[in-house]
Amino acid sequence: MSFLFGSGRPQPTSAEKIAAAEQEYEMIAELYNRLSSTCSKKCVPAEYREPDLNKGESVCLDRCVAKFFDVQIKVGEKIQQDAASKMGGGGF
Amino acid sequence: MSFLFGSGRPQPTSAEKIAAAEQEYEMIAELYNRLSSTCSKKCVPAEYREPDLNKGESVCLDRCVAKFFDVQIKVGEKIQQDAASKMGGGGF
Amino acid sequence: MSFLFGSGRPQPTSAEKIAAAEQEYEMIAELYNRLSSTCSKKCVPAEYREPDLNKGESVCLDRCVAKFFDVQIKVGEKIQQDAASKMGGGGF
Amino acid sequence: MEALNPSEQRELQARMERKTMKDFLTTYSNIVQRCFEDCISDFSSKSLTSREEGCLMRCVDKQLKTGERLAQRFQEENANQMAKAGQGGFPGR
Amino acid sequence: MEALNPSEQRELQARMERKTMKDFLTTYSNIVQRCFEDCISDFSSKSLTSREEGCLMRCVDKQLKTGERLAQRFQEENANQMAKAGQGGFPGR
Amino acid sequence: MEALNPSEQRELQARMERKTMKDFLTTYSNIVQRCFEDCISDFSSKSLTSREEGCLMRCVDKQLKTGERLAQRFQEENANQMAKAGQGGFPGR
Repeated sequence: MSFLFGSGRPQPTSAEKIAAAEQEYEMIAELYNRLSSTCSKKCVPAEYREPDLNKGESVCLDRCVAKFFDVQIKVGEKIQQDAASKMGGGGF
Repeated sequence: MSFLFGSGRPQPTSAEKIAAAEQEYEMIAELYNRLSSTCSKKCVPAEYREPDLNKGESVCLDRCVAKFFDVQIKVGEKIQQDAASKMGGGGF
Repeated sequence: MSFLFGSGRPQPTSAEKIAAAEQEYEMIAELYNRLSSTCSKKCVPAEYREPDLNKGESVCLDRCVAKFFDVQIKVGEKIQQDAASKMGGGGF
Repeated sequence: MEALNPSEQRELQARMERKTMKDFLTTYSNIVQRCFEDCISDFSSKSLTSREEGCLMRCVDKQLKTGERLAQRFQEENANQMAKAGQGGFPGR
Repeated sequence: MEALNPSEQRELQARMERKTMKDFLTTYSNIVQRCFEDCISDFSSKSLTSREEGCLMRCVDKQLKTGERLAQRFQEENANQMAKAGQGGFPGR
Repeated sequence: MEALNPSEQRELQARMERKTMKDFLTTYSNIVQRCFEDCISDFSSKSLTSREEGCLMRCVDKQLKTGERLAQRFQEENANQMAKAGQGGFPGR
């Protein structure tokens, strides 16, 4: 977001750079944790007749991951659009 | 809780004062997060026929917030009473 | 895990020792929190006809704690075995 | 609580900003998770069906509006409690 | 684990106190949330009905007693495990 | 993002290691909780029945395999997104 501050902005300190990298990691970890709990609930039923994932469960997990990324992106786009139309348009 | 320490207590350090303010914020954030997830589950059903909150959902959310604060206070009072009667009374 | 580093390893710093003790505490707190939410859901039904735990609920809680520790240990052993067989055996 | 001096306020401010950023990300993740759970149930293909996509957009709208309404009521109620606490005392504080 | 010297123990103590405070708040919030979910379901008015209030008080009592019982059993089991670990070894440590 | 110099990388590395340890513990706790919830329902005795123990072992296996599969697909999808973001732009970043 450096465009918000223009070129006169001082260099980020070490602490700021590390915090930014950490936050990047946390965003990805958060995404993975949510996806993981949601997809395992959607695709792996609570009966455990066999220790292996069967074909149906495996394919369901693969598709669930793809869909979760899709949803995450679509929701992000929608939230940004809504925020932009609120700031620019002045309502109605 | 300064009465616990009497007037001879040294001034709190900067770190202590900031930690106290942070904790105040965290308590309120925690309250909001719990209320938010509980009330949205109670009042907003999982079908999405329309993008807007209808009248019934809106009113339900308003009342849910009021009730959640009420419950939070009543539970707090009850826990304090129980703790006080345990300390003072000695039970049997 | 000091065997991984051999005897030439320098003494741990204060910060490292405190972090290790803190992590020990966090592991136990995490175990308690999980057990607590799981056992209270399994043993205490959502109707509150009386303020006291009845005999059945009390006994259920006791057994649930014992079983949760058991499960925690069994799962830990299984994960370690699986990890060991993967590292050592080379599959099949 | 003791008043903070300017440098303490700046430090608090900086910490709050990091928390606000984190709170925003949590809100975003909550909406993603809730709307995924409520709208997505067809795993016969890896692309979203148009039915799912419609549900998703309405869900996001509704969750955002729910959040706004809850935040507004919350602030009002919290201000009320603070005012009462000035006179009486708020349990848990 | 290496033994801590007195100044390290003080630092650990201070951190533990903050955690204990946080744990207490989490317990309190858990009870509020669980009892709200289990007892409150009438949103035809913004005040608690007497039925809800009765349910709430019994729920708080029961959750507190549940917590006490769990904590006691937990400590006993944990002490048992520690004792065994001294001889045998506790997986996950 | 700005590049990190070697000492900044070491600091980041150290923090990541602590997080990785914490993430591992969370994964372990998630498996314990999920498999307990799904497999244990008989509280007529304090020892695990053989039926429960069988369920538990299969559940752990299945959850581990689920985690491996999810992690693999996640990395692939994430790499895809990163590649696209290089050209177009990834919302939320």
